[in-house]
Amino acid sequence: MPILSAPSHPLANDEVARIRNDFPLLANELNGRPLIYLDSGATSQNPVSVMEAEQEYYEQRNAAVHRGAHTLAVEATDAYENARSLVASFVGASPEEIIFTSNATEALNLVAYSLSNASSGRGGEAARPYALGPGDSIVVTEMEHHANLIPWQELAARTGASLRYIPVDDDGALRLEEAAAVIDGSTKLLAFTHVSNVLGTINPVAELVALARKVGALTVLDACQSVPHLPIDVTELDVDFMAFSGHKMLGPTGIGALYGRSKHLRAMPPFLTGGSMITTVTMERAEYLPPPSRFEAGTQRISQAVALGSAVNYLAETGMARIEEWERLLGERLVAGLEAVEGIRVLGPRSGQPRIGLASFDVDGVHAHDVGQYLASRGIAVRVGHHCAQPLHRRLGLTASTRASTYLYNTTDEVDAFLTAVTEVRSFFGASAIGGSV
Amino acid sequence: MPILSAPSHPLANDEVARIRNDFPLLANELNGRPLIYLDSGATSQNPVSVMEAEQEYYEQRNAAVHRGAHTLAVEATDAYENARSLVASFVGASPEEIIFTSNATEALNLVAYSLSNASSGRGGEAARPYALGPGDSIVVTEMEHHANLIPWQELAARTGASLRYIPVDDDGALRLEEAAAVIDGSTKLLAFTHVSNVLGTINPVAELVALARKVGALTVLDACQSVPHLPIDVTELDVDFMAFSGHKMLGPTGIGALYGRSKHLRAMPPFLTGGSMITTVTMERAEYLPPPSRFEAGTQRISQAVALGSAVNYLAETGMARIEEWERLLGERLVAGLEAVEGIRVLGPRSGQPRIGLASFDVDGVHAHDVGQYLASRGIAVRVGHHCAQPLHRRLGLTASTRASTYLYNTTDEVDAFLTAVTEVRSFFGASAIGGSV
Amino acid sequence: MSSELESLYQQIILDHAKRRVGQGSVDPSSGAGSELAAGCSTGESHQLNPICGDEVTLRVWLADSRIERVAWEGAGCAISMASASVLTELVSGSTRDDMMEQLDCFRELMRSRGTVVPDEEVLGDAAAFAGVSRFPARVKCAMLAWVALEEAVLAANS
Amino acid sequence: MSSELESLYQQIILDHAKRRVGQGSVDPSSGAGSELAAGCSTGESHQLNPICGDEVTLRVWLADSRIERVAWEGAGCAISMASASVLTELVSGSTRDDMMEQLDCFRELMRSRGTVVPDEEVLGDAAAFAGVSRFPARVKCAMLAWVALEEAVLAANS
Ligand SMILES: Cc1ncc(COP(=O)(O)O)c(C=O)c1O
Ligand SMILES: Cc1ncc(COP(=O)(O)O)c(C=O)c1O
Ligand code: FES
Ligand code: FES
Repeated sequence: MPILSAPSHPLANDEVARIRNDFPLLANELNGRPLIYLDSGATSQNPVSVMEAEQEYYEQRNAAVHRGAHTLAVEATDAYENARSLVASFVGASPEEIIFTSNATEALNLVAYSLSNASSGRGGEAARPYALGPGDSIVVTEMEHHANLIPWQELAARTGASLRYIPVDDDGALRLEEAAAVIDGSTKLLAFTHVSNVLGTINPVAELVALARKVGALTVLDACQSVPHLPIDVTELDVDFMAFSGHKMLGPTGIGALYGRSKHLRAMPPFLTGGSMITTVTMERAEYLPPPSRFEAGTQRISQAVALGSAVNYLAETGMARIEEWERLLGERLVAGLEAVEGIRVLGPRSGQPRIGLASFDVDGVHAHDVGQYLASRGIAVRVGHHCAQPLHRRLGLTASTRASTYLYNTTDEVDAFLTAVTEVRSFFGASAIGGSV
Repeated sequence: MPILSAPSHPLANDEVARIRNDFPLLANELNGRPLIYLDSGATSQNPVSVMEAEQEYYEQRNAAVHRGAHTLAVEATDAYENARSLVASFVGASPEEIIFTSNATEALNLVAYSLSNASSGRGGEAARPYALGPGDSIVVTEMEHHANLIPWQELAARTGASLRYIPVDDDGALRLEEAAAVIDGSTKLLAFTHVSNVLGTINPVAELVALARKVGALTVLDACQSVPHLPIDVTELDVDFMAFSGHKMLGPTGIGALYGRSKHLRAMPPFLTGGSMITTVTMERAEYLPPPSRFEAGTQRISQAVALGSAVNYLAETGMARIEEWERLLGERLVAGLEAVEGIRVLGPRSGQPRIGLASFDVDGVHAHDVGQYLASRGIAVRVGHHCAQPLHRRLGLTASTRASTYLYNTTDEVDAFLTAVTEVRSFFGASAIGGSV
Repeated sequence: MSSELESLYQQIILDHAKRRVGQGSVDPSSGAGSELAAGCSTGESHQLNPICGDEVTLRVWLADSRIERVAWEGAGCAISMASASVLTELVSGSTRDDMMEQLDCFRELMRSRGTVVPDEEVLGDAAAFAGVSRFPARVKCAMLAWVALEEAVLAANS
Repeated sequence: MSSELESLYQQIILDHAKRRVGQGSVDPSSGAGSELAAGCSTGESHQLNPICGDEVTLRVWLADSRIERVAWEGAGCAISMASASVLTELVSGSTRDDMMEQLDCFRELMRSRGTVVPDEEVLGDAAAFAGVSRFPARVKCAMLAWVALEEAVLAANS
């Protein structure tokens, strides 16, 4: 991170208490109790500075970017490109390697459709190496979010390539010993998540990238749960593409980003087409701008980009290393606490093993939606369901789980209040009395 | 429109003056002069109520929709679906026929890619009628915005279909007598703009739809410049698809909408894939939800949808018929005024003919970018360039033009100040003196 | 305990979630040769709640437009399981028309967002689900088995 | 008239936009047989400004690392036309190295957003473009012909 103003002492509850003042939503009540927001894995809350950045934009500079001579348009363009630079440097990329999208889902679809278009012969000679067809394979893992699974299923179906996956073991860890067999000479692309949104596991990026590199496959990293919570340098990770969402990192909805290695973006055909991404258009054909413009068709998400730039500043000023460490602590407290409750099965790594501040669990004899409802009545917002990872849940013998996830604004007291509430769940539903089955 | 609270007396300068108070950006200066914003055709400004709706959302209800048991998630879902209903009723559609997208460009690409996927055999039997291939044709017009041209060029290239177009005459009007020949038995889809973003012309939708209907072709209407400015009832227009953008109708950037006739949306395969649009997912395949969810993958543009709902309320309360009438008046004043200036060529319909409050023109001997720069120095924001319609400009013998476009917050005084500034342009650049060539 | 929560999870619901009347095999021949007349028509429906992935499969046996028996399989939250259980008790022995009235009444209640007072005469124990209507995210849970019932009866009649 | 505008459209620029020194055929044989030595190397470059669609095609003739002649075709705004014209006057007769210094100096000026005082000794009339740097949307206009010159010289040398 280029912004070096972050303090070096560790985050602690007193500083977190001050941080919380920046987040108006956290002062709300839920069902008549002070809100305990443990659902940042789904979407995070916005600090005042982010909302102000957006409002300031609309009051001072709102205009369509890249298109005008008048000063407003120039200022809007500057604001938009400045946001791109902020986001780029936040993840160690160059600005022209960052494409703004609506969310991570669209970022992953962008890659899939661009390769699909290359496979239909679009993009000419340069795009040829990006074409897939029968005999080629795409590899994912069994722990993927649907956003990093279905686009590849559809790409495979469109091109005739096959889709394979690296399985997980009973604890939800990737079976790396099988990965080497799954990724072979036919593999054109390996897509995997950096941090599982269900398990909190941090996957071994270097090992997986090495396997892909050996067979010349492209690598796509789903960084939805890592970019908001860990210091990320994409050059160190050395992946070809990386997707993340603004709304999970203190930014607004409606904005996400795709990192793409320059040499790929320069060679790949566009995905969405329309205005602002062309040089010359006739009725018959269009010539496209270089990246990132080539991949940003139409009027852009300007105010959302500006707000995301502001969010990234907030994170960088707080310090990603400090956030990581604080959340490691909260995550450990969550897992250790949950493991101590009778009838609770924590998914993913045991206590003591690395994870982010996120834990999913199953309560014996109580359905996840009932667990979530009970916790909500105590003012605690968690997520319940399959968390867009049905195959992983099926593999673990579940259809749903309950997930608590933290962020820089959560305190240890909140985690403790959550743990207390969890201990009450089974007796409320009469599950502890009858030994496990409602 | 279901919201009947709009007054019935015509809009006039005094009411417009009050309306302007709702738009903070309009109080800004441009180059040291009071801003005269005549670029709403590119992007409109936001009233305070729209910004407040968005902020209120982040302070009170921010959560991921369609996914949670906790009250925040329920409120977020309600807010999002309520916005969909507002937008639907604003254009006379049912909520399930409205799909939120990032902008009109993405809405048009959605249709193109869904048909593309149907052409690759996705979507099974139901989607078969939406497949295109060699021998089929797609028809557009020569006046299209690139957003309603290039996606069809690419669809044609991917599927082997051919792309044809209805030409325009020297005044930029569609040559309808040729349309009947261009649209024939091979035509699977007709895509055209309701109102030209360069000419301000209102195209004869009924006639074009009838031609398409006769040969069983789908119709796609680019309503970017009509939904913000005219009362629209999509059932009356009787098109199959209609695209528009929020940022051109008092809403934020990053949100647009696609209307799709239910029977088509139900049969068509998805475009973007990922979370929130599936029922059952295995590692091998996914089952998709019915529309509109099928077409809204991933975390949605929640706050942007909420803000667009608020924008639509603002427009409906002001009254679209009144806005149309006021802008007709401003448009006529623009054109009549421009026609009276020596060395100015107005593109599109002559004064007295129907157009919205938008006029593009060429200044003899002065390049459009220089015209725009001169006007900006007088505090006037207009658009210059090809306005994402290169083929139309080429057809009219130009590479660029200058465009002034109005909205409900513009006064006749602003139009007059613009006209005065325009009269000064040629002498500043010395074009009038030397008779037309810089 | 918050009263919101108790209005949702009435004791009747928690009890039924454990008792689960009617849960068992939905095989068309199950229960055959016993109380079921040979002239019974039977129909089955499978319903999925897309929000959570929970599923219910429900079968009805009808004779002379009367619901002779209901059986269901499935797994889900307390609300959905209790609803299937209460429904089984309630409609078994009802005429098709009575059952339709009960269904309409229950559906109206669920859609009411807390504004409708349940008609206990029509709904019996199912009136206990009134509190669910104030939790829009859980309405589908309560409706799941009812929708299955409606479609199973339709299937039996066709 | 606003002084912002006059800082952009200096009189020199408005004049050159009309005079257009060097505008004419870029055919490699144009001007041949006249003052140009047979040993000249020549190179051409075509540049497009993607923002506006304007284009410039520029050709240089070099002899002994000296720019013997510049010719260009194209249409565009006053800034771009004036820049091509001023450039032609400025670099004709310069050595390749001097021209490169002029280019670097001009580019730095354009990127400065108004923070650099132009070096009139190096830039001559091109110093009049200093005001353009405060209009980021117009910097490409001023640079168009210069980028073409750079590439044309490269082409001539290779
Ligand atoms: C007629 C027309 N179509 C399409 C578009 C594209 O809209 P957007 O850039 O919001 O996707 C515009 C505006 O730029 C337009 O005026
Ligand atoms: C690991 C992971 N991947 C992808 C996504 C999809 O992100 P979005 O819905 O913002 O596109 C999410 C979050 O929902 C996630 O946690
Ligand atoms: S949560 Fe699945 S049916 Fe209730
Ligand atoms: S506006 Fe096209 S070169 Fe200046």
